[in-house]
Amino acid sequence: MEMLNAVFVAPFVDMFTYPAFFVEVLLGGLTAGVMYSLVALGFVLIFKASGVFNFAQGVLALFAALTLVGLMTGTIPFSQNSMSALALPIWLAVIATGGVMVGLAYAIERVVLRPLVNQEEIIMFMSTIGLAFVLEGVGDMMWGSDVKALDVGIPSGSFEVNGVLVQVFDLWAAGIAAVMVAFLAVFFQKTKIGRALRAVADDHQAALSVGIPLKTIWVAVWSVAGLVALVAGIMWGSKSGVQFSLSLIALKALPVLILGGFTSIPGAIIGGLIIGVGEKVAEVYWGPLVNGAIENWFAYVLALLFLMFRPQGLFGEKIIERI
Amino acid sequence: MGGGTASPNKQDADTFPKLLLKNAKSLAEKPAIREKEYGIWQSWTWAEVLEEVKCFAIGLKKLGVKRGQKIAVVGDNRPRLYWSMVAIQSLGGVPVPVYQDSVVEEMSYVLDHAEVVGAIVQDQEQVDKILQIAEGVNRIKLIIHDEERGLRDYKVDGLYSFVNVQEMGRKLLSDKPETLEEWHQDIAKSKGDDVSILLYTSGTTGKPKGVMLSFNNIMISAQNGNRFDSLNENEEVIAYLPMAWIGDHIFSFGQSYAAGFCVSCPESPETVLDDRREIGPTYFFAPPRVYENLLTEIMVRMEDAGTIKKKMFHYFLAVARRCGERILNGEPVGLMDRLLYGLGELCIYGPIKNRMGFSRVKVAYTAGEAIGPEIFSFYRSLGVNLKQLYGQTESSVYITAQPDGEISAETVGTPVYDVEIKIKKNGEVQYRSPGVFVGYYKNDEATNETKTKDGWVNTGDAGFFDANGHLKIIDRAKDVGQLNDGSMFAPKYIENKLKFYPNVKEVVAFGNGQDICAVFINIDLTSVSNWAERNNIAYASYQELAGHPEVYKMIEEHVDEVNLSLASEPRVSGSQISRFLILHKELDADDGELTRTQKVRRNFVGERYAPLIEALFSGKTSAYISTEVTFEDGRKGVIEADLKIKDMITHPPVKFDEAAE
Amino acid sequence: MSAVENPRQISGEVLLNVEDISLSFGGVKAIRGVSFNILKGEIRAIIGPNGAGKTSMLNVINGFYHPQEGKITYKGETRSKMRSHVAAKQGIARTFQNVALFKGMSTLDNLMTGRLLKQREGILQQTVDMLLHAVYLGPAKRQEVVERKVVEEIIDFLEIEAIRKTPVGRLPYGLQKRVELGRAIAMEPELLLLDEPMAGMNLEEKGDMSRFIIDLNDQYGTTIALIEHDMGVVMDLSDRVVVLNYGEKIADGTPNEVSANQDVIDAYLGVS
Amino acid sequence: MLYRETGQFKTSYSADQAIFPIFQDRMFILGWLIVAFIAVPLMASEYWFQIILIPFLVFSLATLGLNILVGYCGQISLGTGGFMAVGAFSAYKLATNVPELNIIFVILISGLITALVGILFGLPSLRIKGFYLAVATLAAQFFLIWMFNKFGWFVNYSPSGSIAIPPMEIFGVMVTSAKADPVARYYLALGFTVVLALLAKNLVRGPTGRAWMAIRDMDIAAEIIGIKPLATKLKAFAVSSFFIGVAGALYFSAWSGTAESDAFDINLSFNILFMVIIGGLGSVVGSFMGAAFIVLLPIFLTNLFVGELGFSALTAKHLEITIFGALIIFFLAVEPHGLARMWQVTKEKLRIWPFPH
Repeated sequence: MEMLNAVFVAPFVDMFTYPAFFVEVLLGGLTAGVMYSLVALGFVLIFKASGVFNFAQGVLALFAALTLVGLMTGTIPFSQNSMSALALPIWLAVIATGGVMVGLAYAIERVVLRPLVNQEEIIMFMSTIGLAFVLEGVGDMMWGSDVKALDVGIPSGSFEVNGVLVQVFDLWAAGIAAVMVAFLAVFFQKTKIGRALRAVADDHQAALSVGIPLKTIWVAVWSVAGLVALVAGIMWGSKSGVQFSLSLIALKALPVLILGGFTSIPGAIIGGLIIGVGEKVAEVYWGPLVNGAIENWFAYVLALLFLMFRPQGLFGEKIIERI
Repeated sequence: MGGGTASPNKQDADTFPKLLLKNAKSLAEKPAIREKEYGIWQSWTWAEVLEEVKCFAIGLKKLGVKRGQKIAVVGDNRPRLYWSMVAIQSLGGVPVPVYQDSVVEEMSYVLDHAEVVGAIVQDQEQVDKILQIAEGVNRIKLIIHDEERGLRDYKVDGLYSFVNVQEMGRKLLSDKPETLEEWHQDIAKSKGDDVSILLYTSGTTGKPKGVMLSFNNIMISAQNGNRFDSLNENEEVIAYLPMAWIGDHIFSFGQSYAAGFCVSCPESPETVLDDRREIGPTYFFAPPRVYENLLTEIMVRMEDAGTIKKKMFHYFLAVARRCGERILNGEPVGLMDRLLYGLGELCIYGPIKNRMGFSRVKVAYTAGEAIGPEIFSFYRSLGVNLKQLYGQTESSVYITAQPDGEISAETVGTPVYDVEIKIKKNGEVQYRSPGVFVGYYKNDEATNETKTKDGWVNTGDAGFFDANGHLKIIDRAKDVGQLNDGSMFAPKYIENKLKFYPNVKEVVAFGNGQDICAVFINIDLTSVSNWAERNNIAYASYQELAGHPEVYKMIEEHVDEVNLSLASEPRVSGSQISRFLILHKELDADDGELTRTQKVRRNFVGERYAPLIEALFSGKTSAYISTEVTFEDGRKGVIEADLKIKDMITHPPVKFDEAAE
Repeated sequence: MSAVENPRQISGEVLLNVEDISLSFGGVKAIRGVSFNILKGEIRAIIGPNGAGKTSMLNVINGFYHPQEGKITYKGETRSKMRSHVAAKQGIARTFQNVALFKGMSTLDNLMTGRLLKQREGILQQTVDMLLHAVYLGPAKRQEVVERKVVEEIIDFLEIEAIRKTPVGRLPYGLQKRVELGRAIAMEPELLLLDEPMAGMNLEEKGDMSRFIIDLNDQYGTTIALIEHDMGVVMDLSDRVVVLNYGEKIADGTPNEVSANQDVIDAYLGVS
Repeated sequence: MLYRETGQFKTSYSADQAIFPIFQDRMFILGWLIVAFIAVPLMASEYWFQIILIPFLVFSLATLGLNILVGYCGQISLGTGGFMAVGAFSAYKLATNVPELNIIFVILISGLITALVGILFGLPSLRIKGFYLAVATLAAQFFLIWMFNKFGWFVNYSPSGSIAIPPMEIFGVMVTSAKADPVARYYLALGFTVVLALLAKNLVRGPTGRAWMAIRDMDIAAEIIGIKPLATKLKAFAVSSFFIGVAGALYFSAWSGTAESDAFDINLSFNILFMVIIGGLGSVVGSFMGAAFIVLLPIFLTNLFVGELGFSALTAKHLEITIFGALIIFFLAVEPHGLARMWQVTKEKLRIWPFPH
């Protein structure tokens, strides 16, 4: 009885008794959700276009953030953090980092994807884990592995709307994410390469017949994914500093994908938010019942339960098995 | 002349059925025969074989098989078919093995001529043939098949499966035990001099002749053969040559029964190589072309090997060529070479022999045709004790064979135990031996031609003894002729010299009563196409490849070399090849151009390609020919071609001192 | 003495009966109210232009697709849907249009998988068997040998001794088809569904395959339903033919009847 | 070349289906066993046992377990660490709460418990495949670890949250805890590894293995020929988890002696997965090769960078990670089927030597 009450009654009572707090929790969750969404977005892009399940997406974000910080502070690569005179202004650093990410996309296509083309998907998946290791190692060696503050001038601080404390940063995060998505939408609808990418997603042969080599397509999509990662890196980095933990949100993105479906961009966004909110709320209201820290697994279990009922995700198409 | 002392068949068991009874006691638990079936080597001990044969024989008897009756045996090498032969013999009948791949007409002639009353066959394919024949030859009342496959719905009276017949036998045995005694009496009735088997020789000319061989013929030859190579009950033999061929009957039947060693039957013709590798025979027999093909295969496969491997391979082959044969013959060899050879054995010879299934070979024989010296010494240098023997159906194989340590590619060795040989003035070889056949079935005329009153047999081969008493065969006596300038013309001799080149498959030489010697050449598709690949020569068909100028060039070189070697031999230096052409199609048994044992039917080819021959001798530079051919599936068709003819420059005979002769 | 081939006896007994089956994916109707039956011991051909719904029909019969309407009666018992491994247990085996072998395994192992449905049922037995196999002793070992014997007879029947231990991935297409047939036979089915058994084969291979199918049918009395495009083959092999077109049945009868049928001719001219 | 198979023919199926039908292979295995059981204990030093040999055995076993699931049955799992934890903690609870229970049974029962947990988390595999399933296993990974460090019961409420194996004996020989002779602990691990490896070999070449591989190669076709998907997959989960559980128990009892839940985090899962991939999916011997490779590589690299080249430990670590990742990519590109395939190819070459085909 005691138990039942604690699980099924008390939490909801709390919610209604302190709505402001509840809303804040929700907002916190949404912000986290945005982060997840951004990473998940990268996944979806690559998975759609190349069927590769890119485990390294999180590390891409980390790498981007590290590079950005490095450039802004004028760190000399591979020098155990000795500084040089030239520290790039933010805008330049961002662009430069963007360039780096594109270059990286090239390198990846050449070194990882091309040799592995037509391999079973698990092999591809494993290779991206390898990639994650490489990026992490290289990133740390170039820019040092210590936790770094990242400030790209996103205003912090907070204000109160009838008793609810709102973080300015969170609004910005949401805003930027929105812009990001809008940008992608345009990219896919309007640009030639964007349409090609959609084509590939549906059917490789088709894309090839459009006359765009798979190579180019992959480079393109990995570049885009890289840029998305950069944005994610900036957001996450300036919120909680640039550090290895960043790459672990890659894992969090998995349940997001399951909710949203591997091939749906809106799915990635919604899924991210659901997970973000879900785990925060769960943590705050139910966590204490089981000594807390259920954030670690809540997302996965949620996804797992969800899978049992809708294997193809919220927005994924139903799979018809042929033989 | 003739080694060892005479050893007539003294032993009590003078027929195979008797021998079987004996082996079933003395070697009861030793494996007698194996067959790879259902993925493993199903084995039967001598005792078990006796059981199988007994039931089958008694079943046969119930079905009315009587003393003196002939029963055909048709199919691949299968235990049950071997058993059938003994079973038939046990009832006093005479088994008549027939080549399983012969077409209906051929088979029908044999079955009719041999007056067979029944046939024991492998499968549906053969049953269909026999049924077809039976419509014409209505003597045939009984057909027994080994494999059930596809025959269940044949509603034919007189058609039984091997198993059914054994069932009948088994039943009879349990119902009336005395039948066993009767059977033993049947066996006892037969004597060593009775005809044990009727083998049809696919004669190079005319219709096949039925050679009657007695139990003594086969047995004593087999015993002598075993004695000659000291074979015992522990040998391993793989039976893959046609059962209708005397060779197989001696090696995988006669000698097996005589020595008591185990014979293994391959799973299917395609798997022979693998099966041989698994069994690892200790006693192996094959006609030259098998060794040729193997060698070609080895070389072709090595072509694709990595450079290092190739280098090793060729280096060690060189070593083997240098000292391999001498080591095998037990002659003195330098320590360094011995070490190198040992190393070679470890990394090349051993593995190759292993792949070819020769690792355990004690004695390997080649016969039936001359073998290329290179090929011959290749195997010997690897440590395979390959030897030559000379024999024929009429002699139950053994006439001469090479004793260990007295090996040469050119000769066929010294007379085997109990064999006497003399050379007639016209150079024809004559022999007398316990293996000498009883006679040709229903053909006394032919018998008297070949066999004299006092038992000497004309081989029909021309030959002579060399300095150290080894027989050397040049050619068929009747084929040896003269060019118009009187110089001797031994076509086979020339042909063989050419055939020793892997690129050449078949050769037919003409010249008797002509001014010059000229030849047809068949290229060997496997090795020539490989050669073409390496020299990136494109071609669409056999015909196109055969006609290719580059190919002509290559062959021309071979011919020239042959002419050189001919020039160095007094007997034949006059008959060097002056002109040749490359045939546009492979000579084929289905077209009657080859015998079932793949020997050229010289005269037939002569008639079939008359226009070409005419062109060869009339000095034309090309000739048109159109020939009818039979395809795999039996359909007939016509192929036409315009063949180039090449002229050769002959070499002056090499002077040398007569003293050597 | 002379050969008298006796015609095969087909009992009138109905082995399988499909009644106005309809199947659709999303909006697409693959099969529209098709009915026909298969008699015990006969060779039944299902023909029709591409996209006529032939393969879908087989998929329905062996429970891989679940039709929205209609019912299937197999061995007297009627069902709307069942899982395909259950169908297999009840004696329905099949081969696939584009070979569906287990690429990672040898010919022998592929055939052995066909024997798996002979294993004992029930969690307990299964666990026990698994442990026995792990120690590879006693009954487990004997069972392996028994199954191996069965499979070896099939290998012999299909004349694939030479490729017994070759990984199927390395085999030419024609042989793969043969191995797949072998795997189906290993299930000792009562009803064997063959989806274009001779697609992409040369004359000789087709000849062999036809021989196997016939022998299979009259040696083991296996009932066979096959989809085939080669009309010659269909005419030679089948006792009765059902013709589908755009998911509907347009004809049903003996080869001769069907080939005379105007709709059939039109349908074929339509596509070719 | 070394393989001389002429004359090796089989007259019975039991001979043909023997675990090592080729004579030379039998000799080869025998050789290894002699080395492992006799030579090594005579020669190896304490360092070797603790840093290389025992972990190698433990990880080989875990790899073998995971390989059964991923390599043979084609079900991706990222939860290995979690399952090893189950093994380790079960062993701890058993050893501390039922002291009279012999260590061998402690380990076996730990394996069984893990098997049950494995089945539980395997249930979703009926409906979900591929990466979706990977996530399910991730759930296992995180949930289990969380559970072990959140609930004091599992660690007998030790404040440090870490567990330590009590000294235990087999036939009066102490085989666990720091007090035990490394050789004894080595034999404990070796014994389990060898026996289980043989069992695994028998399983995968038998009906069970065939069913797994059928599911792996083409699950639809597999079901259509009568293989029950769920039962088959669950068997794989159970067996796999049992092996991993035993490995976990050995990790704790025979190797580290003490442990805390974080030792079994997601990185361990990935490490084991790498061992499988690099060793070779679907290969028993490969599992050993993979484990050896991944156990030795870091040691080698550290010695190289820190020892020889004198890099800072940190840089060395980063370099190590990088090289590690690069190697994985390299392997996947060059030989996706890992060391085992390489070995197999060499073996084939040796069999047909000197011919290339």
